[in-house]
Amino acid sequence: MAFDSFGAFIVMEGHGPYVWACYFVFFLLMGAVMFWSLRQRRFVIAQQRRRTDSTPVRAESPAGASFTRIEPSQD
Amino acid sequence: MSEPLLQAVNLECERDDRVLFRDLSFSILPGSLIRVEGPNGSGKTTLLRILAGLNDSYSGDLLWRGKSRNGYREEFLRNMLYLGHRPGIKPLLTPMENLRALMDGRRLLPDKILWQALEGTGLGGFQAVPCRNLSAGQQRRVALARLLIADEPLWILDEVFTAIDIQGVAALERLLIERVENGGAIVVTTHHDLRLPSMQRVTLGGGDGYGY
Amino acid sequence: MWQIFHKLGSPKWFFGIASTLMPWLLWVGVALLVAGLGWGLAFAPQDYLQGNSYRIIFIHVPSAFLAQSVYIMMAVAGLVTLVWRMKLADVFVKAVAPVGAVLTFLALFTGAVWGKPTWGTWWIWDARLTSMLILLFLYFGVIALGAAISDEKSSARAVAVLVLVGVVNIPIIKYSVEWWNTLHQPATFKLTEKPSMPAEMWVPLLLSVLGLYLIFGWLACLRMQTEILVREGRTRWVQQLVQARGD
Amino acid sequence: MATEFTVTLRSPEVSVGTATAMKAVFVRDLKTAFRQPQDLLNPLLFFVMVVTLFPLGVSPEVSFLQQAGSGILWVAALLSVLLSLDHLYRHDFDDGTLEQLVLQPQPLFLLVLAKSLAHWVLTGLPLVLLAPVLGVMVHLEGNSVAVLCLTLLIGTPVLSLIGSIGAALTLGLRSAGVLLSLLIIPLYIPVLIFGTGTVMAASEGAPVAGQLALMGAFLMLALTLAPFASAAALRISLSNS
Repeated sequence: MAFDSFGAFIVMEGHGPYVWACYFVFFLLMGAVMFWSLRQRRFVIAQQRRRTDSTPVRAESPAGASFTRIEPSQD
Repeated sequence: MSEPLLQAVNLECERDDRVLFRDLSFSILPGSLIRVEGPNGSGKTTLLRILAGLNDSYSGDLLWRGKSRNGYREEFLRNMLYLGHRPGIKPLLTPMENLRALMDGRRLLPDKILWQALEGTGLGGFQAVPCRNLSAGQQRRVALARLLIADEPLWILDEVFTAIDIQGVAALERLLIERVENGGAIVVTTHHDLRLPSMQRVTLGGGDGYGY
Repeated sequence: MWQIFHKLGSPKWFFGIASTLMPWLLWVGVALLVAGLGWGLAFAPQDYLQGNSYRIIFIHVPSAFLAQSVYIMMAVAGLVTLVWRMKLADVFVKAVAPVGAVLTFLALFTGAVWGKPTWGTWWIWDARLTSMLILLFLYFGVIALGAAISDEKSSARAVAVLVLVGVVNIPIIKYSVEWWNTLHQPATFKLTEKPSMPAEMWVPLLLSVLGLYLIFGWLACLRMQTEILVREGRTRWVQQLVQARGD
Repeated sequence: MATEFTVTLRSPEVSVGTATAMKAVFVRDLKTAFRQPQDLLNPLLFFVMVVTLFPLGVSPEVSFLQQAGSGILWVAALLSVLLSLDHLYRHDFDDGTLEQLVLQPQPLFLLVLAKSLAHWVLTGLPLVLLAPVLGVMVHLEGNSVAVLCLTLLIGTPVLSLIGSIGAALTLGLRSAGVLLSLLIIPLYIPVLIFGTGTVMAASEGAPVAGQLALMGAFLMLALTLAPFASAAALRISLSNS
């Protein structure tokens, strides 16, 4: 141990705030990326499952265009 | 049988999770015209761009005179003429300058010939007017003037008849027929009802649309 | 040989391998990182010049080191995308670029915080920090271009070209930034340039570099799996796999 | 189909040589640009205006301007080149000329090189010619002005060549302009550093031949590598459209 006490370890002769801030941000960001990546995969799996459960309705042939005018009724 | 110029073997193209076509095989023979048909969005333009070498997101093979096209790219490009939706005409230049610029990369011809070609597409008298002052149909005619002087054996033409008037269409049809009779190979897409003798069809959008 | 290569490119094969590798990568990585950082924080001796603030080195150097090597890995993957059209290479680039950006940001942040007790200011236009900032810009460019092109194949190839252009530029950028630095502030105190580091310092540093590498490997596998699931959603094996998962 | 046709292929001799094709591309770009001279003036005006902002926005003091002058001019030149890059392929893309360019039988990277050179002649070269005037306005001394022009002369082609890669990559995308800047600015940094650094060294009376040679090396590197990347990027962008 390079420090005499736990208190000295935290303070680090006045450099504590800088060192601990760096370690905090490092773990925060790495943790966030890891957590986010895990959640994203779970989300994608759930999404894919929903997609396979409900097989999309497929149109047998493209709907023919009639170009009939549509008159919006006013009543 | 003549030797095919370009052969498509098991072409498949997928766009945005949608299969446009799959297992598409055909040969483009000299002295033949192929019309690519299909409803809007069926991939006609995409197929033509793939054949021309503009789009390479396909699987399958394209053979140029029996050999892989990608290995003979330069020879292929030298012998192929492509006209797309966008005619390749600069609005700021005159028809003459445009035609000159388009031909300068392929075949050096005297001004007189280019002038005649523009006359032949009905642009006589407009040769020196900036293209932005011309109508859409006239601008397309500038691009079509290339067909009067092109000696490439393979033509790939996307929607050639767009914005062309009735007389123009008839004349253009005659040009294509004559070209085919002289041994040229042509691939076209058009919604215009083309009646040519010996025309082959490639139909896209035959049911197998969405790939789910 | 060719077949092995082809197999390596198969997303399905990769998915399986990744699944078996991932727990190892994660836990060994975390263990190494914790050991390295703990050692560095509490047991490594003080630096005679910088005092305790130098302990930031144990996260600054691994982040900076990894940030650069991730870009180089991306460039290798980009080359594979362009030459062999291997799908998996692009999956790697897309999955890893944000992680690389985060690591670059961490290197910048820790460097800046380190600068405060060392130079008395939060930011100094030091050669190392400046090249890191430019590297961050390069990462942003890659991410932005990848997001802007909707077509998967075009996006893959465009990003590959950009990454390769970037990797050709990295040494030039580094060299010119160093030259510029000597021009403007001659003989400044360099953060991480030590004549000789005692073993009690470099061993924990090495441990944390290795640990972060393994954790990056885990992240890369995880994110690539996600990307594969999205892209290959229509294939049978993905559908079966999705059904089989209990969660 | 009984008729037998023998195809007469076009031999390489009939076709147009690469030099001729490059010249045609170059000439067409110049011709098109001179039909709309206003578009040529815009980057120049932008250049002058950005330079004007510094004395107004920071300080008109001679000592400040003398020190910062080369940097100001270089940054302004860089930004105006960046601004003009969006047009490099966009018009060609919209009117279909680009498709025809890609389908020409000559090597695409050489045609792209011709286009990049035309872009330099239309934007970079006027900037170099205008620089002495602005150099005097920011109180650069005689020798520094000459060195500044020399660095711009060597540096602006590099900007056009590298910029062409970005323009080709962002072709046909929404908000291509901003994205283009985002991709390209980091790649411009070495040229900027050496451009301004050389002028500063010259103003201090140090020899600059070595740095100019290094900038020349950048130019050579850009000339040999950038057209390949641009050509690849163009193919990709066209494939997507």
